[in-house]
Amino acid sequence: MTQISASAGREHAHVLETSDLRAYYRMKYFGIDREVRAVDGISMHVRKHEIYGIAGESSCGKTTFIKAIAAAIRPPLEIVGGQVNYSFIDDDLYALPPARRTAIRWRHLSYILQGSMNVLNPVRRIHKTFEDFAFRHMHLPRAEFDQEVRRHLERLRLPAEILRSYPHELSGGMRQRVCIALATLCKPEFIIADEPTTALDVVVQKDVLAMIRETQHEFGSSMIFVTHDLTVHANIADRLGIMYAGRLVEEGRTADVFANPLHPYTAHLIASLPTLGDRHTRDGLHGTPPNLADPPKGCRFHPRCPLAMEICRHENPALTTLAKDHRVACFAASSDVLPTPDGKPNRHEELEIER
Amino acid sequence: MRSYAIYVAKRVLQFALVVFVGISITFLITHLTPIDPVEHAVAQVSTFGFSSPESIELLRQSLKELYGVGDNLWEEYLIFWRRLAMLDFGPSLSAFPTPVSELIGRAIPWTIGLLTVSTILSWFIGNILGGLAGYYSRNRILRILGMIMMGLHPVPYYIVAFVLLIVFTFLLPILPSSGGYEMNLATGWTPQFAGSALLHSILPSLSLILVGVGSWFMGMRALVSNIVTDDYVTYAALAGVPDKKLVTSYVMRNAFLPQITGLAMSIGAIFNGAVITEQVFGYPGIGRLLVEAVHAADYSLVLGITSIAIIAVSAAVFIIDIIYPLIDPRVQVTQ
Amino acid sequence: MLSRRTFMWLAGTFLATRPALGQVPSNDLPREQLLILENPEGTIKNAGWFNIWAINAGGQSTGLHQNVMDTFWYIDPDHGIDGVWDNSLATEKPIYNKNFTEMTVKLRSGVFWSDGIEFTADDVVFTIETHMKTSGLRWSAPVQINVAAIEKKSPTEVLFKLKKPNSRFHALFTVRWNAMWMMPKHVFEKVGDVLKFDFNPPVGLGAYTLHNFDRGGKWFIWKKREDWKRTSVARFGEPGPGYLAYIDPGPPEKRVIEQLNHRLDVIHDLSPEGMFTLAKDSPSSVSWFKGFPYAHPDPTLPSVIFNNRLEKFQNKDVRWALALLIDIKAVSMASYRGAATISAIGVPPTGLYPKYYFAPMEQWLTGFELDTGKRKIKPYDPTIGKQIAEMLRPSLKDQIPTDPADIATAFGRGWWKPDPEAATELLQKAGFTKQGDRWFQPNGQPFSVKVMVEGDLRPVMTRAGSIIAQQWRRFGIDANIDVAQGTMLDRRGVGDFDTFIGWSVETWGGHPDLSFFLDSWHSQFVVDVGKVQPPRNWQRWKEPRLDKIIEEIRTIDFDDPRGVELGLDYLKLAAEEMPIIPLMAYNVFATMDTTYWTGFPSLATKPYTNPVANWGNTKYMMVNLKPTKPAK
Amino acid sequence: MIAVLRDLFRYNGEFAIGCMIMAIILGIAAASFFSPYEPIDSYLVALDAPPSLEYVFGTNSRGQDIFWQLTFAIRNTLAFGFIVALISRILSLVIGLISGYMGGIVDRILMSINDTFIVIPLFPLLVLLYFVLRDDMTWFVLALVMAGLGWAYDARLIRSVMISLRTREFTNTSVFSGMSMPRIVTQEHLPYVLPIVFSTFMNNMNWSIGLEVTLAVLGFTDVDTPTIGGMIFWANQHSAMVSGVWWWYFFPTLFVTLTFIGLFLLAISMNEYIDPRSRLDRMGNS
Repeated sequence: MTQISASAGREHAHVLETSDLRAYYRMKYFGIDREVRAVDGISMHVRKHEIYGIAGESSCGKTTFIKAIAAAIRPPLEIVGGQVNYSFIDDDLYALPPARRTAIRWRHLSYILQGSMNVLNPVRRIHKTFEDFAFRHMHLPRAEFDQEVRRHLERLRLPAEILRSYPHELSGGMRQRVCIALATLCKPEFIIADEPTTALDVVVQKDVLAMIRETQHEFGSSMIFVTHDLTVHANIADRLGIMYAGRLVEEGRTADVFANPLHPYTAHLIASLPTLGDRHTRDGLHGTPPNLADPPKGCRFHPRCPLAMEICRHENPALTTLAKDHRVACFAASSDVLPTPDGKPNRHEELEIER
Repeated sequence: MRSYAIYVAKRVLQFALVVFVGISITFLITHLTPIDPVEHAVAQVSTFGFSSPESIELLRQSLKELYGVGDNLWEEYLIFWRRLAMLDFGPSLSAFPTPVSELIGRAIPWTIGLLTVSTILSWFIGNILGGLAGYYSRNRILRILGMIMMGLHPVPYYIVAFVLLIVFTFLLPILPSSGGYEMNLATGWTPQFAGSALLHSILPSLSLILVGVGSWFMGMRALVSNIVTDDYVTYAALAGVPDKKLVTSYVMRNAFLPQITGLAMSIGAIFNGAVITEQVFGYPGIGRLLVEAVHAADYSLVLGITSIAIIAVSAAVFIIDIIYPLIDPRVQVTQ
Repeated sequence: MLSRRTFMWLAGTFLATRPALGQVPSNDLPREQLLILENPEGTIKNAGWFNIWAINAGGQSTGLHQNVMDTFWYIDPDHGIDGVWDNSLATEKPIYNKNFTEMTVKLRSGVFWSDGIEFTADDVVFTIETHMKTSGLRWSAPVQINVAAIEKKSPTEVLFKLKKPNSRFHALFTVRWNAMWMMPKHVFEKVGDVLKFDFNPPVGLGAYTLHNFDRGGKWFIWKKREDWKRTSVARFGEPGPGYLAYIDPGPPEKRVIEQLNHRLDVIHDLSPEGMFTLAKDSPSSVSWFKGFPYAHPDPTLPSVIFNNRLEKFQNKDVRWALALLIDIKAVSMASYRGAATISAIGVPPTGLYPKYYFAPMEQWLTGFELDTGKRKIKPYDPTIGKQIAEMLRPSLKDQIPTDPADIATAFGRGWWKPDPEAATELLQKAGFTKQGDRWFQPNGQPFSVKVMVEGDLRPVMTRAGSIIAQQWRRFGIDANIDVAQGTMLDRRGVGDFDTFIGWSVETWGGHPDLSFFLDSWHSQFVVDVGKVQPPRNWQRWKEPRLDKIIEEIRTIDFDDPRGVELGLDYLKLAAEEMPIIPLMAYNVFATMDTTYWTGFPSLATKPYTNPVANWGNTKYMMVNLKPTKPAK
Repeated sequence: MIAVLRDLFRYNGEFAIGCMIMAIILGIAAASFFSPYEPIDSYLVALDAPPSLEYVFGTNSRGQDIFWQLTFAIRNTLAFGFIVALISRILSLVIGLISGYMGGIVDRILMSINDTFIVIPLFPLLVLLYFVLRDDMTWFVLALVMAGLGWAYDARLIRSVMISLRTREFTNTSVFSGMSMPRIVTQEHLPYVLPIVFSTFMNNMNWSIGLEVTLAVLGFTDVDTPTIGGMIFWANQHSAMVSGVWWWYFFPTLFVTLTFIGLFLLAISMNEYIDPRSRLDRMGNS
């Protein structure tokens, strides 16, 4: 309970704060227990007016992390531990009654998702979707609401005709812009953007990114922006977090991370970005990301890490601040990095052995 | 609009082709039957009554002339199409000289009445329950319902009908076992007649609904549990769109659309008659007429019924093909 | 949401109509005056058609030919109210001239059509002349073949002039199930094409008129005529029921249910198991036999009918061998569960035939010897009927009669003793050989026999066929049943079968004259396999000795005692030659409910007619029925 | 393949239950080879005996032991469904593949035929064919006829899958790498289509068995070959329900229903295998 007042104290600085967030997929079939630790102890925060980027390979737990902070948890995914605090609520997101949680959505917290083709109901005209999503938050008579929607589109330089269309009648870029308009209509404090530009071609991608930047700036929202594409992050994120196997391994200002990656994994990611004129074939990492149902002991990256040491095989490095706003979890990066105090008990591993 | 016109024209052509081929196949098959309607008439005369061999031969000759059978098959085929163009199927051979259309006309209202109501009812009940069961997949009552449906829907229809018959007319005799209405009632739109017809339709329609609901239920549940994981549903749920709206406008609406095609086909198939239902419950519909016609080698009647069935089903498919692009915005009229 | 609105609307309408479901619609038919009978024709496709002279166009046994039609004479399949022969529209038996080229009929006066016009010789002349000039009517062919002219001698007398001698011409007008019915001249003379006239409402000579009917053909209701006294049946008193309903109650199990619920007074036929259920659970149900085997034996003889034109059946030793392989007790159990009346000879053991033929034949049968090629055997076992009764007695106890005479009537007398050894000898005598478990024909082909049955259109015959095939199969013959559901009639006609279970013998039942079926067995009518054989010699049996018998019957009078002697000759010839293997009578499980009506015919008390409801002869049942509850 | 089955068995309740049911059914069918009686012989045992230790499922009014009858009936019924499904799958696969690949005029002609088959009322046609073929309409001929009528829907399904596969990237890659069309179809595309074939296999078996039962009950099949529908047909012939011999209906009905449920469960679990989304959902890969 004391933590609540602590987080309330930092309310102005941080819009979102997670502490030791754990979200696992748990399945039980015929007595077989299986646990996939997709998000395993993430603590981070997002400051006001900030765009926080999250990068990582696919199946590193990015999407699960987003689900966890968006309270989009459906079995078999479960929150196993930790907290999610937003500045616009006084409590842990998961301690709220469902009705209040629903009330927050879109008003304070909105989303832009990947896959613009499928995120809009194919049999509903766009204006209906606007109505479904936002009408109840705006507290306006219908005519004024419609006015407001038009005005908003205009502000985003979108033609009002699209309101009469069905999603499939729009181009991919246009659909993504509609989603952005939809997500920003209520001027929410916080926007979660999950790979919003991934499916778009490069030119459109650039426009959409610019649009996201502008709107975020104009409405003063904060944002988490998830993509595996580091070049996008370079363009848009204020700060960048790197995820590997369900954990945050490095975090810092985007420029710092790019200029001075502290974690070998980050270094590898950045090094593998193509640069003009470079004709060397790059060394890929050998091996594949670990199976999260049965992750390696110690640092999860050690089986693939070129700098792996003995300690890496047994202990999990804590995310440690090494420079201003720059944290990393790697024993090799600095001797300041210590093992996590609670070297998680291995009870689940034991169960795994049974099968 | 132009592309839509081409689309419609193509469908019309297809419709005509299907009807033509279908009816031609049935014509051929019926005329290949080894059963001779003349022999049936002769047998009917001679089985019980007096008959001398000479007179039977004479009778056979005159019946052949009367029924006009034994002509050239090709000519019969042409005559058949010429008559069909005027919606005339010629005289029935087993109820000579009553026109086939009159016999069908008498039976078809019963079939349409019974099947329209039970088809539509089971469509709605099955789809709504199935939709809910797919959406609230963890609701205990709906899960139990799902298990019941899964157990019920593969039971052969005949068994369902037969068990209902035994339960409600034998063990607990509260419902009539056969017929379309009470004996000696005047037909017409009187409350008495309507009540009696309704009473007699309870068992047949109940059996149809029980089985129909099961298959719609299973289909819809599968559809919905797929749609629930679709991005637009997840997205709307994230956006806090109220549950009721989510179920109706997002999940159900998308799932219902493909089911409409199914409904149209089922309604078209009504004209096949519900052979077993009508057989088990002695219902005076077109399915029974068909079986009787087959037994009596009355190929004009068989052809009449199957032609109507073919036309009805293909018309249903045709109409739904034409309308579907208008009701489902996803379908583009490109092909 | 259109769908939801529609659903609510539908739900609303459904609920709104619910109160109507509970109440049974009222009906103007007082149950205590109504007799409900099963019409075995089922649902009549073309219910509004009452022109019975047109073939197949509408129903016949919907009550129409039983209670509305009338003709000169009736022969009862059983004892009859007043003897076997009844002069119905005629006042005396047919009067032939010496060489059977003319027949005079004296008509009853004071008989009226249901619309009030008197029946006279004009109606008879009109009926005959219409049939002479119109082809395709039910009786056009026999009239055109036989009648040269008809003359009205007086309003109550007509003279038929025949094209050639015919001593059995009157049979055309003598009801056994049906006969040629009289047409009302005043109705039909106004009709252009008789074949296309629906005759609705029908005008008849019987005691009932049409009251109401279902256009769907499930029920027909007939009302007793006010002037029932002006009909021929009035000689026996007033018909009991004020109304008759002939209905289609559905398959056997539904008939049982309906009678248990007292909604079906007369069941035409049932499965044996259905009959047993009623005997057990319905105390008010009665049948022809007071106890087992309940059923009424129709004067029809289900047999194994050989296709005698096929090479493998041309030797009588083969036919006899197959007969000796049949265990009739098992056939009786399998087909009727013991409720069969067996017959070893070529006429059915029904009506008065036990007296006419079975008693005289018994001694001959017991002494009958068969040469197997190695020895002579006496194949007849006179105790088989008794054995069946004894076999059933442990389970059915006092339902089984004890008096030998009663046993003989109920279960039949004797039959051929199963004798596989003699069958082996007979087959070997015919040149057949057994290799391993299987029999081969002299030509080296395996001996295969298909037994054609009609499937569920004749369930009992189907059961008999499968057990017989099984018995033959056990002996090493490749025998199987061949279900020809719906195609039986056609295949029977063209001879597309090895054997089938059916009948080519039908008799009057009450009258000993055999010409009813036997005349058609003359070899002059036999055609080759592939062409349609005229009824009823389906076995295509050609036999000069039989032709002689038939030719002599043609020359003698219907009632000549010589007829019975010739009949016995036929029976002996048929036993020796075995062209068909007679099995038993066609037992019909007619069951009557005595809740509302009493006076049904039964063998023990009143065997006055056949209770089987589709027989034209059942008009005599109506005058014997009395209500159990007085009319209000 | 074995790994897939093992995983299905482990993580998919439907598949496990379906397999168990089918194992029981197949076991009973296999028992027919040890039957002490010939299936078409009658009057071998006491009539109408209710289920007891001696006759587990009772005996019928034809003097047959219902258990042993049932073993034959299930065997024949399953074999019937299997043959229909096998032949109609081959038809729909070949027609679907050709139509989806060739496109153009071939596709249009094939699909017109296909649509005609979808539209022609099946039941009247079967009844008619029965009357044309009458005793030539043996169990096997009926299977052929039904296979000839039962391929249309699934051919359309396979065609649409083929069309979508054809436009995918790897097809082009294969084309450029010089593979021949038949090789592309069999090596690259068949793996995607086969699971659909398996799943519709089960559904098609269900369909054909259901139709066979219906036709048999109405007496429109060869009643000499014992099948589930044939058993019910004979029970009707002997008015078994009103005479209280309920076990004559009960056991055939029970086992045909179990067969349906078993096949249905296998079909839907197979569907899950085909649809990666629900599979992932179960396997829980994030």
